[in-house]
Amino acid sequence: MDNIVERLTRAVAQRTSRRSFIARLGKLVAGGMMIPLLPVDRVAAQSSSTSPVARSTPAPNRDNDQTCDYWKYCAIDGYLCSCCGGGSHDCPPGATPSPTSWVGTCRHPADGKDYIVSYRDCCGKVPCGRCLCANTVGEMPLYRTQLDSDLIWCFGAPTMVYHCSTAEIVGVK
Amino acid sequence: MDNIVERLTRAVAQRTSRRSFIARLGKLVAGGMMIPLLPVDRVAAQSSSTSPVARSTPAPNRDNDQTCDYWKYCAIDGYLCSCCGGGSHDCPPGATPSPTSWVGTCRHPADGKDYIVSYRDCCGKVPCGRCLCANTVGEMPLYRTQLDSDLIWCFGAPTMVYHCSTAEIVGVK
Amino acid sequence: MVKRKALFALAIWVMAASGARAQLPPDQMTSYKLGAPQPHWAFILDSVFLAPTVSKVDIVDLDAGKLLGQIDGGYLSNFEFSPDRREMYMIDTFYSRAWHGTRSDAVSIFDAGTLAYKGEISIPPKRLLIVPKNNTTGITPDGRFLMVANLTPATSVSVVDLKSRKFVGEIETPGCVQVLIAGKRKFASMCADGSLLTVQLDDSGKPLSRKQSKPFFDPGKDPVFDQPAIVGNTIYFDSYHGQIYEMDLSGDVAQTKSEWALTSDEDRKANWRPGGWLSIAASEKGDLLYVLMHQGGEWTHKQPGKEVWVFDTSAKKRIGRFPLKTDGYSIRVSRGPNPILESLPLMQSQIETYTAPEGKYLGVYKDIGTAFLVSGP
Amino acid sequence: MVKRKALFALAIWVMAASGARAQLPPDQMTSYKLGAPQPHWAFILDSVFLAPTVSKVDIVDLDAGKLLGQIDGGYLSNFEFSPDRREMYMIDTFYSRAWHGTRSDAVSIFDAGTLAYKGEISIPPKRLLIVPKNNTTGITPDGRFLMVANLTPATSVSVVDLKSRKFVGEIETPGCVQVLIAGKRKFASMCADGSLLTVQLDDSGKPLSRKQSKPFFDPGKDPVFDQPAIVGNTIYFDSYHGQIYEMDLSGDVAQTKSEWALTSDEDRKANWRPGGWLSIAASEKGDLLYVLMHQGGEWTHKQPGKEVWVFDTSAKKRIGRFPLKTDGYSIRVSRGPNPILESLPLMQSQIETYTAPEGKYLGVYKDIGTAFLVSGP
Repeated sequence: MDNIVERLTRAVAQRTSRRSFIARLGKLVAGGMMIPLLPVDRVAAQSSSTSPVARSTPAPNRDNDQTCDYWKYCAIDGYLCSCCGGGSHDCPPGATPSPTSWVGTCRHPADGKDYIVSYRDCCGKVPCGRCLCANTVGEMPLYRTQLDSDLIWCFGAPTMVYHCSTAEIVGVK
Repeated sequence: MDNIVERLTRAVAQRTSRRSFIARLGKLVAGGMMIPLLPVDRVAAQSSSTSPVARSTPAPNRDNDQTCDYWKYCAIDGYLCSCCGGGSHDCPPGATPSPTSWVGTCRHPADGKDYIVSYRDCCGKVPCGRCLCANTVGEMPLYRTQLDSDLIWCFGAPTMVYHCSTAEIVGVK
Repeated sequence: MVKRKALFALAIWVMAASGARAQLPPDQMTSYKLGAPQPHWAFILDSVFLAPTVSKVDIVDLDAGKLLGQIDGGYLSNFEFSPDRREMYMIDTFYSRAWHGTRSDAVSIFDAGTLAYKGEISIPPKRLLIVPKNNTTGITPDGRFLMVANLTPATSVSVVDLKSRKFVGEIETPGCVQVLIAGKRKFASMCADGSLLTVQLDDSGKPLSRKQSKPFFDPGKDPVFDQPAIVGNTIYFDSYHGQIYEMDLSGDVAQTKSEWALTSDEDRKANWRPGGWLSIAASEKGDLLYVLMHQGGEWTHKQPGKEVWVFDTSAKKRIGRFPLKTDGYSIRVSRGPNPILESLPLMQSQIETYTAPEGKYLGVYKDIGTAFLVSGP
Repeated sequence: MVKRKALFALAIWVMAASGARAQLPPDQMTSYKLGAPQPHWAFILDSVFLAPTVSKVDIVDLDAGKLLGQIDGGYLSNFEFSPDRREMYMIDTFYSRAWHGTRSDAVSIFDAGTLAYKGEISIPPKRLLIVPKNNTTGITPDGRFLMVANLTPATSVSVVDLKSRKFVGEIETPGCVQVLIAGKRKFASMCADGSLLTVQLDDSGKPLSRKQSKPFFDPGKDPVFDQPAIVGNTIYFDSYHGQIYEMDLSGDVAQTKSEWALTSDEDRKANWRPGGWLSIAASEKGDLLYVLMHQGGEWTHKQPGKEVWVFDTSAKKRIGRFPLKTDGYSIRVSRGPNPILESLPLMQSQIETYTAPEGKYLGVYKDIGTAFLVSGP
């Protein structure tokens, strides 16, 4: 488990030059906040889902990244950047990828593997307003901050103004 | 005609202590901007109307100040303050009456008289969002500023943020 | 029929005309006052999802179905009412350029009788930004201190002295978030390991004591929701799987008072569980709990509730249940006589009312934007 | 049938699985670029009526029905595109506290290829605040000067040098409003008496000459709309009663070039007249005019158009007409090859497209908020 946290933190940290933020993140981890990720085991035991109810049959749109059904979106919460001029893991023009994120684990329907997905917000514009999705596989309350998708995850971005949400594969579990 | 302009300006001015604003208004009048009010004659020749098309039969709601049909609203444009916690000529709590306004003339369906109506915005809050009306009897383009209802008529109010619209009887034509 | 109506309307105008030979006097424009808040008034916090840098509170008389007024806020603001009902507060975040620029956080103060803006108290630009939740801000029962949960993502609590109109200081709460007001000068934060941190303040708003409890639930197995029902010193947490954890905060450190299930074996077989945004509400006296319930599997904790279940907190037993006209996402029970249950469906811009605890449908008020929370006097 | 579909879907997954034995590589998050603007891209200005202190521009590929990106603004902002298509501008008003506080007006600059914010140019906090209209801001054809109409309610025009990124000065235009760009370094304002004020600028943005024309229409009898169609030095004003006033601004002072009627006697009998918000549009070359037409009486100048009528500007004759699927409130004709007519209905959050000038319905794009204006490259 610690490995995953470390890997995730590193993966995200590699792409940000905001050292002050990293310092703050370190403080957070030291503060005991970054225990989370526990429910990952439980998430992994399930297939990806579109509505909060897990599906046993393949969702018809799980290969379409402009729908809530897309497999990587099993725990996404917000407006899909892929409907806003961005991609499933790319910000629309002019929006800034947040260096921080909440995380989930989604099973790829084709290879059967469980991927760790970093749900990174695009920040610096007001909400895009298209394709609102609220998937909740593995989603936790505020006290498990790293797994709370309702927060504005723009920590470390130029502003905390939320634009849309992406799903970035960080690795395989 | 000049009398009406003068009376209107005085009536509005009486209720504002913002001398700097009045000074500016003076400049405006001096600048030749406050000729307008001409179409009042033409407006007066018509009965009040709810949709922009003048009605010959009484509108069923012309006594109900929470509808666009209300007789005083023949040239109102915006959210009705009477649906927003205010009245037909009163601001909702915490909103500020603008000392400036556009004007219209509406015929009262009962006494048959033509009233000069000052459409004063309530300002200092974002739009109320209820009962949007866009009546256009006597409504003129920007170059006849005093008769343009699309402008934010919060000149002289603490801020130019528009909340809702009222209709205040200023006098009889 | 139509003709008869038209004649009737005409008759009214003729009558009005005869009674009003003289011309109407000029109007005198004023601003209305709000007056003393009534129990069935709702203060509905709308985050304006498409432009959340401007929040709104719609003040609605639910009996009359009438908007009484509005106050505005900043980015994902919280709303608080002073315990004496004389003031309202928006806990705000502003950017100097609407969507960018310099961030400033502040507590904006409004007169409750006139809705006039009275000024602001500046706070550190660190407040927790989230789709609005209860217990990310809170006021002590004496009205003296306002607490604001911070997340940067390091966690702390800003303390504001409402009497002296000053930011007093920041209390670090490592590993724990939120402000659950649980006594005269006391708040609790929820910690990642399933424990509660109890912080006692002195008269200057500085921490007197800070004591973390043992974990009272297992977040890895059955997480509790983070918007519990609070009655005085008692906090009722509902969990994803339908447990109630009753916590006693009368002492320096939180103690478990009871743990019981919302659902019977039969209910669980039928997959009944709590869910929604704000899934639990307590009656004023604390004798009853109202919980939004739906039928669903694992991770359906945010599915709106089909029914409201009513529980007796002493007997720890369900005493009633009723269906909602529209599935509910957040609920509240009004204070005072003739309590009503207020239910906000998910993204449907409406609030429904029911008698409490009977659950007789009373009506609906529409046009409240994207509201997730409702509060009241 | 459902079963067959499911099997088919399964087959795809199996195929995908066999071709993807190795695991998917980690994603690399980036921000997309916009690229060179295409003729059928629409830049739709949404004033977000319920929270107009944040304006938005939706950039939409109308052929693909796809949102390409957005830029944000302040209170009732205007949008302008630099003539070389390298930059976009929002002409903004901000309050320091979202809905109150100190007002600042500014021109915000965006890179057109990346939509990155590049900075701002401060202007006097006087800009005309209105539901967005064309010709309350404008850019000279060489891209050098941006003009902003002011109303306090005294009237003037702020001049911004886009090259040196500086506010240059304010030109008083007593009795006249707006900025109709009508030549290299020239703009016109519309005056209350029905005349035009022509202002010529020098290379530093200072007024070289200012000449007011004779009244060319009678505002008391037949007002012209204030958002005319402009082609180079020529301005086509449509009037409430359906006249076209063609004004020549090639000289120091505006001259009437022609006056003709959009409607025949028969049309007038049937009460056809122009109306809407932005009721007139010209083709790129200026050979054609498109006008939103409806049937209605006096003071129906804002009734949305049932049809678009197409006129030949040399023959001064109607050459076509076509119905709109949804009544239109504002229209625009795209530049470049294969022009399309873009129509915004009133408060219906959609933009419809038609071939121009034939009027074949092409499609609709939804979800554009409360948009009143559309522009393009």
